[in-house]
Amino acid sequence: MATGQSVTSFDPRLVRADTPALARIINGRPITYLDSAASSLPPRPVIDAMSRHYERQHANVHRGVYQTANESTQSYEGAREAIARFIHAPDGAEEIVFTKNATESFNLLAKSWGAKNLGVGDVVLLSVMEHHANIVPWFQLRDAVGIEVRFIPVGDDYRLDLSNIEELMKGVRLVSVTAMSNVLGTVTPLQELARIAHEHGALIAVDAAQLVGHAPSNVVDLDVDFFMFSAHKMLGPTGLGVLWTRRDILAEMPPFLGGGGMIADVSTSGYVPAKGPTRFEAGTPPIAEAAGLSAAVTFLEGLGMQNIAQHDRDLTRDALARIDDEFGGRVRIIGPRDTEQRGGVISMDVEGVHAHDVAQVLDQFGVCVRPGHHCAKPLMKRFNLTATARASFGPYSLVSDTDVLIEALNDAVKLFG
Amino acid sequence: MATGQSVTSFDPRLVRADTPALARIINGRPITYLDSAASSLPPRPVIDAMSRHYERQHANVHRGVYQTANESTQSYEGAREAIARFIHAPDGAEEIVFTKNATESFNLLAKSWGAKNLGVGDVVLLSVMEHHANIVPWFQLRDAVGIEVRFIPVGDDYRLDLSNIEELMKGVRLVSVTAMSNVLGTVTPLQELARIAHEHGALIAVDAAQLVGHAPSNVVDLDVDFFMFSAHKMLGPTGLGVLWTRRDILAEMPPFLGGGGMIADVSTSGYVPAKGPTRFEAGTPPIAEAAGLSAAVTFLEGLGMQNIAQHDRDLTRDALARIDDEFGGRVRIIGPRDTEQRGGVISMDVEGVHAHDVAQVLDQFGVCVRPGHHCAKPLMKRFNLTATARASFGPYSLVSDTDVLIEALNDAVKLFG
Amino acid sequence: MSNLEDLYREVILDHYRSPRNRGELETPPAHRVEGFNPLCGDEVTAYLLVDDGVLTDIKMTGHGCSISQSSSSLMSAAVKGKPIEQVRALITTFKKLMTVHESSIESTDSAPLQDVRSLGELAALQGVVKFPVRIKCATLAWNTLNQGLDELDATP
Amino acid sequence: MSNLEDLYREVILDHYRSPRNRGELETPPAHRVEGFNPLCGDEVTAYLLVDDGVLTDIKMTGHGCSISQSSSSLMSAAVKGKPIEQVRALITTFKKLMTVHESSIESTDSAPLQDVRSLGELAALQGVVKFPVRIKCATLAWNTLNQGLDELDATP
Ligand SMILES: Cc1ncc(COP(=O)(O)O)c(C=O)c1O
Ligand SMILES: Cc1ncc(COP(=O)(O)O)c(C=O)c1O
Repeated sequence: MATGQSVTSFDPRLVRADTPALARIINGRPITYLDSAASSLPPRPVIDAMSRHYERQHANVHRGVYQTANESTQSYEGAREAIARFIHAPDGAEEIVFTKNATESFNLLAKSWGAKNLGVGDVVLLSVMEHHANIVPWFQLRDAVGIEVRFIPVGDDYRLDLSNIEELMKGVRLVSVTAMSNVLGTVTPLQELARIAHEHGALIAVDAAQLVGHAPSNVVDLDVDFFMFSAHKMLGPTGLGVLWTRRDILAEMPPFLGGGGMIADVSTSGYVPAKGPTRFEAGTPPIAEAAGLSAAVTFLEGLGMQNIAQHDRDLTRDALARIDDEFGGRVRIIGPRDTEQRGGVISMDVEGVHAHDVAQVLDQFGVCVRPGHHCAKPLMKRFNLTATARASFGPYSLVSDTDVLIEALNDAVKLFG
Repeated sequence: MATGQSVTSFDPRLVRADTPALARIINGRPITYLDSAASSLPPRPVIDAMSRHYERQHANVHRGVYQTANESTQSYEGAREAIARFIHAPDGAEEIVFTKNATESFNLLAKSWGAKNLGVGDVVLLSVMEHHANIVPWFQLRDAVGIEVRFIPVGDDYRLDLSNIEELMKGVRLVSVTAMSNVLGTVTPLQELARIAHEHGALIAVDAAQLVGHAPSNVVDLDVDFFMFSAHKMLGPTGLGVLWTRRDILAEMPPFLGGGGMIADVSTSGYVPAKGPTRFEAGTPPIAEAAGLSAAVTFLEGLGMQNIAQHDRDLTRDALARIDDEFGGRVRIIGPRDTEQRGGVISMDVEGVHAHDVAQVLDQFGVCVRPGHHCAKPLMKRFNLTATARASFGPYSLVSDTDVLIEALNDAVKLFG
Repeated sequence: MSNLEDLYREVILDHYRSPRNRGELETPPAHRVEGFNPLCGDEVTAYLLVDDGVLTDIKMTGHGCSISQSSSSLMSAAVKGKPIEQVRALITTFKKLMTVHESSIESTDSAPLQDVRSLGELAALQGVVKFPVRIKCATLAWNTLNQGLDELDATP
Repeated sequence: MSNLEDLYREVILDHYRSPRNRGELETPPAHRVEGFNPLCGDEVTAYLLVDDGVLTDIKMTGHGCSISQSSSSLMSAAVKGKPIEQVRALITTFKKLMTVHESSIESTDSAPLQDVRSLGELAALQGVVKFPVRIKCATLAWNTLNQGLDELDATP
């Protein structure tokens, strides 16, 4: 049996062998998991890291003196270091805040940094292709303090339309955009956006949820100011998210949730918040999950993020071409057709067949695709859609997954004639 | 090997056999885990439920049509039902909100219900024995909207001093108190407090973090309005907390965190929140953790919460008497001496030996106790302490754990002469 | 693939491709009511014309999956021209059908099956219960109709 | 239990039980500086009297574990009456000792050991490095002193 640690050069079949959930049989056929954009399937070393935590050393972190409390604390703080290394945080672990998911990271950004620094007349610039996680917290902030929320339009080529960006930048204090659309697969020009933001004296926040598991992430090269993502989309567990920001910005951010662990002092008349990332980590953190995330980072590093990105590109190029060949216009791809600046997410609109029905038929073949608005309703509206059927790849995906997808799509198209 | 499911009548040795972390050897001796008040050790069925989730059916919940997405959704929603049953929520799963920990539950209470319903002149009444999780969010609300935060004093008997309660209740809109102090072990008179609160037109919120894993919880019998706790203190995983409130209260609570999953609609001009518990569950929830919590509930139900409570009482009575016999006044118990209305938490102040040194010496014997302020600084101040060394029991604790505790305490006392 | 054929019966696909009573009615005199399934985005709008205790006309618009839209079409055909009392009874029967456990459909002598027989073409939707996530799709139009009738009851 | 004896050497227990230079100095002329370890609640306050580049007097108060309080006492004894320059050098040496990896303490010919020898009684604290969570306890007084000297430097 292959184990994660042993995968040194990238081979998706080895990753597959290490991913227990892919051994599942659905409706008499091996599962064809094409929903990694919603959540990835953790490999054996990630699952084992968490079991091992509970089996050998579980204890609450911080303040403990006994051995397993130290081990748990070291494991938890070690995950912070692993993530800092993974995204190349310039000042290391001191810049990594653990949250429960990318969504909480955005709420933390909006309700701590945003509420302190933004007010009436200030603009936060999003894009029409954002996930609700990067939209709703800003509307909440608007309703609380009166900021304006503005959107970069998306062109017919399914890419950001920056033709009017100078106009759009008026009054903007923060640009907050996705690194990659979870619906279109579009990769956004982050370096360009960072340059524009900084030229206008604004900061830039990045929704890296779809990026971190699929391509190298380097916050210094990108020159961005905030970077948010979830563990469960990078082969890690549920229940854990990350916010990275520069140490100097973090130091000035007021507390978010209040409770144990985030304080320096509490009396019956008030409290003094702690310094550093723990200021934002109230209560018992996701300890076992952090052990899982460390293992996921090690696993991904072993595969090589460049290799994973290339693998995604290869699979996507192949799938786009074959869907076209097979179905002509009947299966419309909602997303860019070239594979440069594009990830392994394929949204489909099947003529005459609603996305739910597509997904239902595909399920009969053990094919897992996600129907719906993918938490991106403004984007769906932009293209006059209510739902797409979305297939997305992971490092364990193979061309044979696309074979089954196409076989099953054929059945759906036939059934609805 | 005993498995959790097979434990039908309560035997702590069987629980122990089912708890892998208790097989650990520390400094050459079997671990003596006396820190369940900080976090409990999950039994085999809980660990396995989470591994199984990742190994067989992991997928994101909701909106999925394919089989494993359905299974994951059913597992997640099933956990809601298990918790509703466990605490006797009158309207079932519709009243259960999943958070990341008890601390987030308190923040949700303060920042959703509190921010909507409370303002200048309104009083939230806490007690001096509260955990920071039930203090800091209220100070944050005070700083945001101008409420007053008031404290019920704690008497020299380590119990709530209700002699002046009528005076204290003036202007109170919410009483928010712990069911059991994580420092003193004191169990508070919740039914009486609920009656007093309701007589004064106030609601009552309960910090049940130390209760749920140790005694039966029935929100109807207690007649309370909010009930908050964490999975990791009831043999469940980290990364998951609960807020229960009555369906009619929940229906009127505004959203807390914003993002995917908590909306009915989003456009470029605003959003409409969803109805029901999901309104408060933004982003991908702790899916595997919910599977673990379900297993923990089943396990605890198999043991019988009354049996666990009796076991705690027996161990506590024995330990208190033996610590007295052995050390006389040199080891002072910070907490009630009788075992009625008292849980299995034993805070110690060892004359001439700081709590950190006590814990350090105990670690050499494999004994895990927690030194410090236990996130209850106002309480420590009340008793002129900066730290105690706290031993606490779980359903896997045995009288032999107390034997080792006393042996190790003897060494600490001797070393510091 | 037998399961799938249970779900997508020919009648359902037919109503999905060629929905009956599709369109709008002038309001007033008709009453308009909207239903929405936030999880999948399916929408149904019903226009109800009630005269002297009878649902004399009904039109439906909306979009969504084959189940929600065929159910909307099948419903409109089943209730059009019926006294409100009968319409209410049909709603109850249909919703009961949708909560019935699979096993009791397959046995032959159960009470629910009696109800199914009385449903005519609507019975084609009974395969939906084998796909629990799709039940919400099938009941959307019915809940919307029910709400519309409640609203009409509430207005003098 | 050999480990534990490394940590709780007799010198440490002695300084813990009978702390040297305990008390306060009048401010001014003395400078007062407070140190605090939020994780464990340990506190140290130093009163520094500097005259013509020499730390002519020092008093300490505070509370906490045996390590933080003995370190405070040992430090006060070691720096009292020394030129500021030497005090700074000692702070540096001590903090280096506290970051040294265990293995290099055990080898006999390493540079850090040279430093340890120069520390005198202070060397008793070297066992702390084997207990990484306690290092913060041992360095609290030193960081506080360092901060106090910085503050004195900054005031004209
Ligand atoms: C009484 C009490 N309330 C609240 C909490 C907070 O729980 P958590 O850290 O899981 O949010 C704890 C545990 O630390 C506790 O003991
Ligand atoms: C682009 C993007 N942003 C944010 C999120 C939110 O992540 P989470 O649900 O883990 O908070 C997702 C995933 O759902 C996503 O695809």
